[in-house]
Amino acid sequence: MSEQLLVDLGLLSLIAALAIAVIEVRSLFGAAMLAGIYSLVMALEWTTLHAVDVAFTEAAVGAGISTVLLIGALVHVGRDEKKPRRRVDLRGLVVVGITGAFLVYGTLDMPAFGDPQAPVHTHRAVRLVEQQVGKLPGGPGERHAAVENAADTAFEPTSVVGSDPLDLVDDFAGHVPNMVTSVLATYRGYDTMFETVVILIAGMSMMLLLQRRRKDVR
Amino acid sequence: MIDQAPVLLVVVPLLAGICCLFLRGQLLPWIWAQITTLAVLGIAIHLLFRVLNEGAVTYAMGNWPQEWGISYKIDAINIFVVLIVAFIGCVTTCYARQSIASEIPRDRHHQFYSMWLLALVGLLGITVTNDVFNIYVLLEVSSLTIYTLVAMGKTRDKRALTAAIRYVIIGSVGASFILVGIGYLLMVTGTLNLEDMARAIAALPEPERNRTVVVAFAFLFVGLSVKMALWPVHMWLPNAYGAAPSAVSALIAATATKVGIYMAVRFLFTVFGPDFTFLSLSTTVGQFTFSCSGILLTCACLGVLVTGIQAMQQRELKWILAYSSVGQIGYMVIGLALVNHAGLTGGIVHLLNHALIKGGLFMAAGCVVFRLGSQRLEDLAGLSKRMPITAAAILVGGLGLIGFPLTAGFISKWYLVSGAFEAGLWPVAAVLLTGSLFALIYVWRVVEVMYFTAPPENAVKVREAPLSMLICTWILVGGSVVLGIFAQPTVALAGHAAKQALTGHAQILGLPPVTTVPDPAVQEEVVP
Amino acid sequence: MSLFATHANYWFAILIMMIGLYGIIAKRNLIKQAIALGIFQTGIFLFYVSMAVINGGTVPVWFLDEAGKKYAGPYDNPLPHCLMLTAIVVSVSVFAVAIAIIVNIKHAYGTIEEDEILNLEAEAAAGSEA
Amino acid sequence: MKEQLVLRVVAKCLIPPILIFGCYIITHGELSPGGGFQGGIVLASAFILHALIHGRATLHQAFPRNLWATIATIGALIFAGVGTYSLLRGGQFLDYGWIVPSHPAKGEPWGMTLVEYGVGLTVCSVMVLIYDMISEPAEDDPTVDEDSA
Repeated sequence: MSEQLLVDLGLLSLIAALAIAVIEVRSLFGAAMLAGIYSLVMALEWTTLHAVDVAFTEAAVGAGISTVLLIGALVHVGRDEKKPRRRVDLRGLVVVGITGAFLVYGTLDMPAFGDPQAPVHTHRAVRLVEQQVGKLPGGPGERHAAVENAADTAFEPTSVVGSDPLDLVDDFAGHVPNMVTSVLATYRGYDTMFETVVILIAGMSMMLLLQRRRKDVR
Repeated sequence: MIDQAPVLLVVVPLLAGICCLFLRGQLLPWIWAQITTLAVLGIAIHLLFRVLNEGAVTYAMGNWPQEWGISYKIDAINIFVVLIVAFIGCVTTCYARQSIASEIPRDRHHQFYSMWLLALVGLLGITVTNDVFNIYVLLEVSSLTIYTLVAMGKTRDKRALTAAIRYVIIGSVGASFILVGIGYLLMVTGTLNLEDMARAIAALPEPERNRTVVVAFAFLFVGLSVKMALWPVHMWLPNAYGAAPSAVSALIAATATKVGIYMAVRFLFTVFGPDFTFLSLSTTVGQFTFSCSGILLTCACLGVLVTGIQAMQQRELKWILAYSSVGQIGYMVIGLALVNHAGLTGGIVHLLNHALIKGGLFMAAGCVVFRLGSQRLEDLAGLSKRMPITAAAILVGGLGLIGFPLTAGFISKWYLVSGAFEAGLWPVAAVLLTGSLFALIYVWRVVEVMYFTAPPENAVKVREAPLSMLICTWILVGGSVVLGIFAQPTVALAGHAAKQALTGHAQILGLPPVTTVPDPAVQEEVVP
Repeated sequence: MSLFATHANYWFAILIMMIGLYGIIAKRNLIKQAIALGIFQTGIFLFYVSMAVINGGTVPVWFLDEAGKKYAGPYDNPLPHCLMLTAIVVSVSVFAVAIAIIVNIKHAYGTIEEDEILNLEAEAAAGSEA
Repeated sequence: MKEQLVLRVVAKCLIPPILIFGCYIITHGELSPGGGFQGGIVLASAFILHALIHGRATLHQAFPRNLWATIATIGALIFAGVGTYSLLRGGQFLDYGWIVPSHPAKGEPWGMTLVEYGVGLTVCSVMVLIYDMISEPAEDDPTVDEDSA
C-alpha cells in the first residue's frame, strides 16, 4: 500500500467521521461549524487528489458562503434540533444499505483507481489535455484569407496579458496552462454560462423570498 | 442568422430573462415576457419545418466538434416537445398577467417574470441539448426556478412553502441520482455526448453484463422517475401543483413532467437503445422475470389506479387535478414501456394532449381562485350559474381527462389501448379503461357540485373571470377538442417521433435496425 | 485486498453519499436535511474527482520542468474537475434556495421540524372541514 | 460590532488586500488555479467582512441593494453577451474567435478573460446579496426599522 493511498484513506476516514458528526450532532450551530470543518478537510482531500481548482472552490463555498448562510439562517430558525424519537432510523438504514450496496456492486467493473488506460482518460480527454481540439470549419479564420493557419490551433503565442518578456505565457505557445479553466471557458463554456445563470437565479430567489417589502407597498 | 435558430431557441429567452430584471412595474415585465415567448414559439415553428424538410438539425456551440464541445441536436422527438413547451409557455404567459397580479406582491413582478422565462430556458435547453452534463445543468436551472415559483404561492396559501421544500429535497436527490448515473457512464465511456456515449456503450463487450453500466442505468432510471413523477416517487407533485400560484401550476403541469418523460425517452431509447433497455436487461430470479418494461408497466399501472382513487378523495380542485396528473403520467409511461409503434405514438401524442387538457384545467381552476378566492369543492357549488364559461371549460377538460370520444384524450387512449393489444398485454388495456372509469368518477364529483348543486344562500356575487384569462383557458381546452376531431397532424408528428425513437439508436450505431421496427403505415408488432 | 487498494476511493465516495442520504431520510429537521443534501452531493463530487486521477499524474496545470520545457505529463484529467466546479456551484445555489424557503417556513409555521409542520397542516385541514 | 477597535483595524488592513487578491484570482485563472467563481467569492468576502463589522446599513450607503442586483445581472449579461456577439458577427454561439475576426487566436484569450470577469461580477454580487438577504429581519417583525440591523 503506497503512502499516497494511506494519506488518502486517512483523510477520507476523517471526512466520513465528520459527515456522521454533522448529521448526528443535535445543536444546529455545532452542525454549521462542523460542516465548515468538513468542507475544509474535503478541500485538503481534493488537493491530494490534484484537483486544485475544486479544492479552491470548496474552501471558498463550503467553508465560506455556506457557513455564512447557515449561521444567518440559524438567527431566524433557532439553534437546536428537536430530540428525535429514535436514535437510529431503521428505515433509513435499510434504504441506504441497499442503495449503497448497489452502488458498490456497480464499481466492481470499473477501471482501477488511477488506471491510465481507463476510458475516461483515453477516449476523448487526450486532446482536451493537449488542447488540440481543432475547430469545425466555418470559423472566422476561413473567411479572412489574410490569416494564416488560424483554424488549426485555437490558441496562438499571444495573450491579453501582453507579450512582455517576463510573461511566461509564451513558453506554452499561447495555450492556456490551467487546463481546467481552458475546458471550463472554451469547450464547455456553454455549461459555465448556465452555471452563472444558476448563481443569478439563486440570488434572485433569495430576493424574491426574503426581501422585506417596502413600506409603500405593504 | 437563420442557421442559428437552434441556439436562439434557448438564448432568446435567456437574454430576455436576464434583461427582465432591469424592468420595473407590473405591465412592462409581462409585455416583455409575452413578446419573448411569442418569439420562442416562432423559432420553434421555424425549426419544426426545418426538421420536417431536412431531418435532424445540429448546432455546435463555440464551433467545437460535438465529441469535445457541447452541441444541440433537434430531431423528430424533441421538436415535438419543444413545440409543446413553446406553445404552452406562450399561452400561460398571456394568462399570467391578471392571475399573477392578484397573487404576487406588485414590486416583485420583474423578478417573477425573469424566473418564469429562465424556467422556460431550462426546459427548452434540456429538450434540445445533445450533451449529458448540459442536461444536468439545465435540469437544475429549470428546477431551481420552479422551486422558487412554487414557493411564491406563499402569499395565498402557506402550504406552498412546505410543498416547495419537499420538492427541493426530493428533486435534488433525484437530480443527484442522475448525476451519479452520468458519472458511472462517464467512467466506462469517457464521453459526455449523447450519441458518442451510445456508441461507446454499444462498443463494450456485452454491455448488459457490465455491472457499471447496469447500475448507471438504474440510477438514471430512478432519478428520471423522480423528475417525471412516476408513481411511487411522485410525492413532491400533488402539493407543489396544488399550492403554487395558478399560472405556475398551469405552466409546470403542462411542461415540467413532459420534459422529464422526454429525458426518459432520450436515455432509454437513444443512449441505451431499445434492445439494451427492453431486451437485454432482464434477469430471472426464481420464477419471476424482472425486465425494465415490466417494472415500468407495473409502476405506471399501479400509479394510474392508486392516484385515481386518491384523486377521488381530494376536497380541493387543484389537488384533484394534481393527483390526476400523476395518473396521466402513468399513461405516457405505459406508452413508452409497450415499445411498439402504436403504444409509443399514443404515449408521445398524450404528451401534447395532456399538456393541453391539464394546462386548460389548471387555468380554469385559476379563474375560480381569481374570483372566489377558494378552490375547495363545496365553494364551487352552483358555479355553472355564477361563472358559466369557466364551469364549461372544466366540464370539457374533464371529458378530455376521461378520454371521451371527440376529445384529444380519446385519441391517445385509443393508440395506447391498441398498443397494449398489439403487445398482447390484456391487463394493461384493462388498467387503461379502469383509469378512465376512475377519471369519470372524480370529474363527476366536480361536475355534480358545479352543475347540480344550488349555490349557498350567503354566496358572494361573483362575475365571470377576466376576458384574457378566459380566452387563454379556452385556447387550451378548445385546442384539446379540435385535436380530438382533427387528430391527423399531431398523430402523424407523434408517429414520426415514435419511429425516430425506435430506430434512432440503430441509426447512431450505423446498423440496420435489429428490432423489427414497423413502418408507421403497416403497423406490425415489435418483438419485445 | 487488491480490490480494496484499487477501489477504496470509490467506496469512500459512496460511503459519504450514503451518510448524506441517511441524513435526508432520517432527520426531521429541515436545516439538517439541507445540510445532509450537501453532504450527499460532496460524495458525488468525490467520486468524479477520484475518476480523474492518473497514477503518477500531477495537477492539471501546465508547468515548466528544469530544462525550461513544458512538462510532458501525465497530467490528471481536467474534465471531471471542470464538471465538478459547475456541480459545486449548482449545489450551493440549491442550498441557498432551500435555506431561503426554510426561513420562510419558520416565519409562516413557527417551526422547522417536519413532524410538527405535518401536524399543523393536518390540523388546518381538519379545521377547515369542520 | 462597531465599537471593537481591534476588529475595525484588522478589517481595515485586510479588506484592500482581499480585494486585490480577488481580482488577481479572476485575472490569473488562466495560468494558475482559480477563476471567476473563486475570485468572485473572495471579492464578496471583503464586502461581507465590512458589513459584519460596520453593519449592513453602512454597506447599503455605499452600495445600495439594487446596485448589487444590477451588477449580478450585468455579469451574467457579459457572459451571454460575449456568446451573442459572435453569433451576431455570423459565427457560432460562444465562438470567441469572432471577437477579433481578423486574428481569431487573439480573440480566444479576450473571450476567456471577459467571460471570467462576467462570472466574477455575478458571483461576487450574488454572494453579497445572499448575505444581505439572510440577515434581513422577518417581514412581520415590528421592532425593526428599514435598513438597520
